[in-house]
Amino acid sequence: MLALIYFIVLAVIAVGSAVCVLLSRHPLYGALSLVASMVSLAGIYGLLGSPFLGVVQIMVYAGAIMMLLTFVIMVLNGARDSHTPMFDKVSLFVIPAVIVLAGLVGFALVRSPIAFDAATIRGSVAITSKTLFDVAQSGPGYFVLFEVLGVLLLSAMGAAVLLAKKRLGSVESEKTEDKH
Amino acid sequence: MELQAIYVQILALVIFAIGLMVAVSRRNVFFVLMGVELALNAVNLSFVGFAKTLPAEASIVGQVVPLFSIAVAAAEACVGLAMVILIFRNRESVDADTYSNMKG
Amino acid sequence: MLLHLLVLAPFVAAILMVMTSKEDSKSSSRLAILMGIGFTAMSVALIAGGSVSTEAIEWFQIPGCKGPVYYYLTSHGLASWMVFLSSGLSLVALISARAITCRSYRNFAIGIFSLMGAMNGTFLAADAVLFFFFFEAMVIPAAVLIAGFGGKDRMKAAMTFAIYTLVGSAPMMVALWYILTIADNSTLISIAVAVQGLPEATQNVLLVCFMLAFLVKTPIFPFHGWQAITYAEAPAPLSAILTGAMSKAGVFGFIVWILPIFPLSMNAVSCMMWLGLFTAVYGALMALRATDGKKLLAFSSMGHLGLAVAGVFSLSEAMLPAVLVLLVAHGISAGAQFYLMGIAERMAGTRELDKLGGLSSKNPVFSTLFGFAGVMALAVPGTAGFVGEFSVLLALWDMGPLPALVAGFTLILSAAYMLRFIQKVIFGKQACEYEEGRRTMPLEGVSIAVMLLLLLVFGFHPAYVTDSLNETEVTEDPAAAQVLNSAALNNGEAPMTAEEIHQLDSTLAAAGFKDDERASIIAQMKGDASADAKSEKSVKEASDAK
Amino acid sequence: MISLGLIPLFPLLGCIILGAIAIISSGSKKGPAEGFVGTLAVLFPALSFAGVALLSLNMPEGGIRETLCNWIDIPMFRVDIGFLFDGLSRIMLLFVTGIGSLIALYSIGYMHGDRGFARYFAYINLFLFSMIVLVLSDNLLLTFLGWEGVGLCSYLLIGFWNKDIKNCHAANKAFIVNRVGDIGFLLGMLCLVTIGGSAILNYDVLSNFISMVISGNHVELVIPVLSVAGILFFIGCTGKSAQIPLLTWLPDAMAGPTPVSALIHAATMVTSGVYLLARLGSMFALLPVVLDIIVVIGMLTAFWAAVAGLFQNDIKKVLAYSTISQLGYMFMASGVCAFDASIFHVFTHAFFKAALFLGAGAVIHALSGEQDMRKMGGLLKKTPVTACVMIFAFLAIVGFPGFSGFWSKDLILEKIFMSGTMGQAVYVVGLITAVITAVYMGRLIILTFFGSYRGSKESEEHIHEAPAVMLIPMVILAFGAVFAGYLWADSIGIKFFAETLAPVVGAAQAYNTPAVVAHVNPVVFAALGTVAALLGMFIAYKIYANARIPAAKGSSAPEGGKATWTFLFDSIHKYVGIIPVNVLAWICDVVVDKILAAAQWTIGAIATILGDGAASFQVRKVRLQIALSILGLVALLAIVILTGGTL
Repeated sequence: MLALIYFIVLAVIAVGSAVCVLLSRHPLYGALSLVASMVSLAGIYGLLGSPFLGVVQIMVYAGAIMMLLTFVIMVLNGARDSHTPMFDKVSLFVIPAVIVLAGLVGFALVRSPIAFDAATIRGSVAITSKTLFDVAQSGPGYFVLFEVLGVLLLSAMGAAVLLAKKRLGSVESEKTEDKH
Repeated sequence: MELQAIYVQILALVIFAIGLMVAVSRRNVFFVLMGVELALNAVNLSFVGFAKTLPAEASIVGQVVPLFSIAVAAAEACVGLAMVILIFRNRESVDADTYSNMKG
Repeated sequence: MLLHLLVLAPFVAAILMVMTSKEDSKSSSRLAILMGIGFTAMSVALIAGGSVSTEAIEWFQIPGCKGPVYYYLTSHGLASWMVFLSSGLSLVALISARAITCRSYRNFAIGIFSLMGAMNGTFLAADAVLFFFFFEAMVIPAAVLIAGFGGKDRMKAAMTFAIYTLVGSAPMMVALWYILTIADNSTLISIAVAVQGLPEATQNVLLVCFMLAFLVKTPIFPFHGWQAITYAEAPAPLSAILTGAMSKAGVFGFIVWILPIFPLSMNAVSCMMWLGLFTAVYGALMALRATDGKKLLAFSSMGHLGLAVAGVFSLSEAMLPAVLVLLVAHGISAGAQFYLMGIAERMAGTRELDKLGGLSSKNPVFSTLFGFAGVMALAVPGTAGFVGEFSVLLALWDMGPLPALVAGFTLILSAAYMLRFIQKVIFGKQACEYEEGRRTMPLEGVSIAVMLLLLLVFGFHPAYVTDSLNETEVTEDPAAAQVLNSAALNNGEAPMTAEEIHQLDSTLAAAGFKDDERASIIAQMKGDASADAKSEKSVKEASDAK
Repeated sequence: MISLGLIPLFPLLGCIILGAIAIISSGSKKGPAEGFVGTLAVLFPALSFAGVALLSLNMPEGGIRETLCNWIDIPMFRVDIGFLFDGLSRIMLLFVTGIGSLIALYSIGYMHGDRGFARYFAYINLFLFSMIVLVLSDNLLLTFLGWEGVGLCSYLLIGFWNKDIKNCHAANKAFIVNRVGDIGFLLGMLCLVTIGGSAILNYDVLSNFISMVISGNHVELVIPVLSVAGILFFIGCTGKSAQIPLLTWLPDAMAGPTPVSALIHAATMVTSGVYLLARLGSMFALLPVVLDIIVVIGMLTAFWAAVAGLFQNDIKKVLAYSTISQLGYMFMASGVCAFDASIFHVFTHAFFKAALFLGAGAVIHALSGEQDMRKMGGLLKKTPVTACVMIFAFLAIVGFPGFSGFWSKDLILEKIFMSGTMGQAVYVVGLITAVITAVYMGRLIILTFFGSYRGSKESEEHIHEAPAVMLIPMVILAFGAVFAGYLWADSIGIKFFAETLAPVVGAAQAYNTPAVVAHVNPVVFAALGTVAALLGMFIAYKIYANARIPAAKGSSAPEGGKATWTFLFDSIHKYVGIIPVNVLAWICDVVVDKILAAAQWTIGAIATILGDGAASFQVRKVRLQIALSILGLVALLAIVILTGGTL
């Protein structure tokens, strides 16, 4: 019963802030609402018995990614678009379509007999790390995947640096240098 | 009244729908990115929710996969934002509809 | 070895041309012409060498098909002459193109060499899939050359050409695939055997699919929409190759790939013959009204090839040599005319007949060649064109007087438009300013003169051409000759089973052979098969079949 | 004994050498030395003539046969290149090479100063080569080579002055009309091949075949096929010999240089039809229906051309129509199986008509290119030699007693009369035609040589007699015109000509010898012929000697009512041949092709629309695409859920 109340509170916050993302005009407000939504989702993870995942959610998502996003929004000052409308003709039929889509999926969900299992394992740090790094199991398990993920992140970083850096000697970089 | 597995799924569905709406109907490229993140979050939630319906060992899988998905999301956000910066530098606009260089 | 060289070496030559200097068109043209001479010499050697074939090398396996596809080349009289046309005309095109495309001669030569390789492959392939591969591959370099070097409407022409020919052969691909799911492998004989076993309705559908590709390529009446614009817009040397060699692939296909494979009903045969005759009349009438010199030549080609197709489907004894001589004569004379028209276009800057004229006093050497080529196209006796058209007429006469009469009518019409053409281009008063200094170049003139001389030689001694057929003719009927010939070539892979012999027997019976003839043919086949059965390969194949 | 192959080889060599000279010298302004070229040009035909003469002197009775090599050898068809020198080809060759050499000589003077001097002689030599092949070959296919070859040379020479587009049109017309006939020839050959295989194209084999048929009494069996073949061959002959209905090209062919008209369009080429009929005489003798057609066509042609000749103002056109008319006589003779008589007329006609043409050429040369007779007159005093030549030839053509035409024409008329009841009617027409012939030829002579000069004053001063190089051939031909007839002067008992031809055409004529209708003394025919000639001359004198000739107005072509007369067959060709073909071409070009283009366009448009339709989903806005894919997703899900996932 208590779990349900916590869940409802957190869900309301999550959905409410998600709606705020949809409706906010300035991206900065949107980003902040998104952080709120993510934090409440982290709470739900905890509630569901995956505290490690909730912590990671807060650290990586609400912390790192959203901070990066906010930073970029603030760096690019022109990001506040007063002249582009929030919604347009496309939105007019996208929103109903998505609602219908959600309704259909929901319909299917409601009819499906799912229920919590009593014997689930709590996704603690120990269990999670054991699952990730236990090579003794048959096959490589998640270890290789984990390493690949590391490579992916590294290359994403490299790509981001390459993309975003100003080309030395290019017209643009000279222009900005002139400004300074 | 207890917390039912279906509630979690419905919450995930709602958030996913909102994320999709944000991603598709907003024109500001930052909102597009945020919408995508929101949708990803919803999917993660759904994973965990389903994991909890499985017995013992099987349930751990559903809680590991979101880790990967978060990491991939981080990579995606990293590259995506870099691209936004690059495009913004050339276009001076955050309107996603103006990015039509790669039309077929 | 010669066969491999003729098919593959042009592609190597094309790659070699890539390495030559882009700016120095002189050196690259020298290299190209040298290689062209080499290929022409090889094709002459091929004609002299008679029928040869390479070993069948397994190439790949098409999913869903029973047998493998072979890389398997063979040459017989018809094929070797077609190869001669393709290499010879390519050589003259390489010579003639020097004056037209001096800036990017290298690229032109690359295109010509790849086109030549594809055409040679088409004519020499003994495997249906290989044939189809080259048949399609021809289109690409040709379309690229048109798009790159053509006239004003070149993009449209290239598109029309590519779409027409590719769409035309698409049904053939499907039909071929269908047959291959039944046939043991993709060589001619096994395909023929497979087709014989099918119900008649299926056979007819397959026949139409195969026909369509060749009808478009030749082109025959309702499918000629691509021809005029393509020949007109393509650079003249390419038009010459297109009409002189490539369009022959259509007629070649009828002879080599339709007649032996499909048991044609009398209706289909006479229908095709009348279609050919109608095309001949239609082409001549269109040529009569054409105002564009190259279009006139295009329609004239269409008329001649229509006559050739009519000749093919007369299925008379004289058909094969008649059509061969007609094709060779037409290939050379139409090629020469296109080259000459290209020179006229170069000098006058226009192809409009009304704007040309008076070249006979302005450039006597050119107009002598031009008039000479025109006379060749008129099929005056003593030229190869006459031998070809007369013998086709003879073959048509076999079908009845009316086809021959219609063919005779086209000869009158061809005189009418050809004379009009000659008159408009070289006679009369000068109607436009001719550019000085871009006249016929010596090498070009000599090469065209050699072509015309060849026509005269073949006109007085057509045996040079027709003798090459004698080796392949085992029986009197060319269709059966083809079947037999390919059977003789193929039995290395596929020893005849009793069932196959039975099928062949019924085919021959359907083709109208008498009992004793059939018996002798089958005895021959059996003898060949048993002789070859000793070879390891066939033993292996046989065990595979079991 | 010299090889038969040498006879055509000489002119061929000449053609190649002169052609090479023409091409090589085409670049230079001056052109090659005329003396050198002219010598070469006459040398080769003369050599050939010498060869023929040598051969003729010691020709064995059966003739000489020589097979050079194989020509075409394909299944169903095998033909050799072979020559046959017998009585018929001997006579034809003698006058072809003889007159050919003379006219080549004449041309040196006529073509003096022309830019295409060497080219002209190359063509002339090529023509002689083709003509020799035509008459010397031993099979029909090789004859056809010569047949088309002479047509080609005729085309080249009519359009010799190709700067004037009118000449080109005339040349094209000649070639195309001839082509129509040639197709008849071709199909005729194919027809023969169906009954006897390709070997039957050989003349000897053919006549053996015919005699076998006759001796085996199988005539009825082969007549249907042979009749078709005969009619087809006859169509070929009407084309080449300008008979009804294919005669329109010959008057137009006068656009060529005058020596060409003399050689090709009077003496040699146009008579090859007659030659062919005689050559195939053994076949035609079996075919009474075809023979009747030939007689009627010949009669109509002779009469019609004579009448049309009355209205011509152009001196060469008069001669052209007269040629057609005389050819009509020859065909009439062939139609009654009197092949020897027709060949005899070919022979005499070659002399007097060549003389007339060369004379006309000399007149034209003297008047610097004027061809309209209304602007001539009184030339007798200014160009006496030419006038004499022409008057002699005139007397020959009208059949004045003692001249060559008298012998040959009377022979023909006599044979026609003797051939049967129809022959008697034809005879009357032939006689009337002879009167008209005398009238129009008399008109020509009177308008040209008598009266007073009607041209402009300044041109009168330039009138001069032709140079010797032109006069010599004319005089020789005039001698021929007078005396050639004595080779077969029936009335005085000389039958040399008939005996020469007997081995070739004798059998055919014997087969068809009619039951003698009436014994008429040959002198009666001679007398009637003479009367006809004199009557015609008298009429011509009465009408034209003192008539005031209307002044020429521009063109020399007939106008008004006369035009509808003389251009009758032109308009028939126009309505039967040209316009239908043009309409067909128009239908093909404008209707059928447009329909096809429309079909092509429609298919293309459908493909484009489909493609565009597909591509229109490919909008540039990513969001829209996602939105569309969401819609698709919705639809998909809806289907899955509503059908309960069973689909």
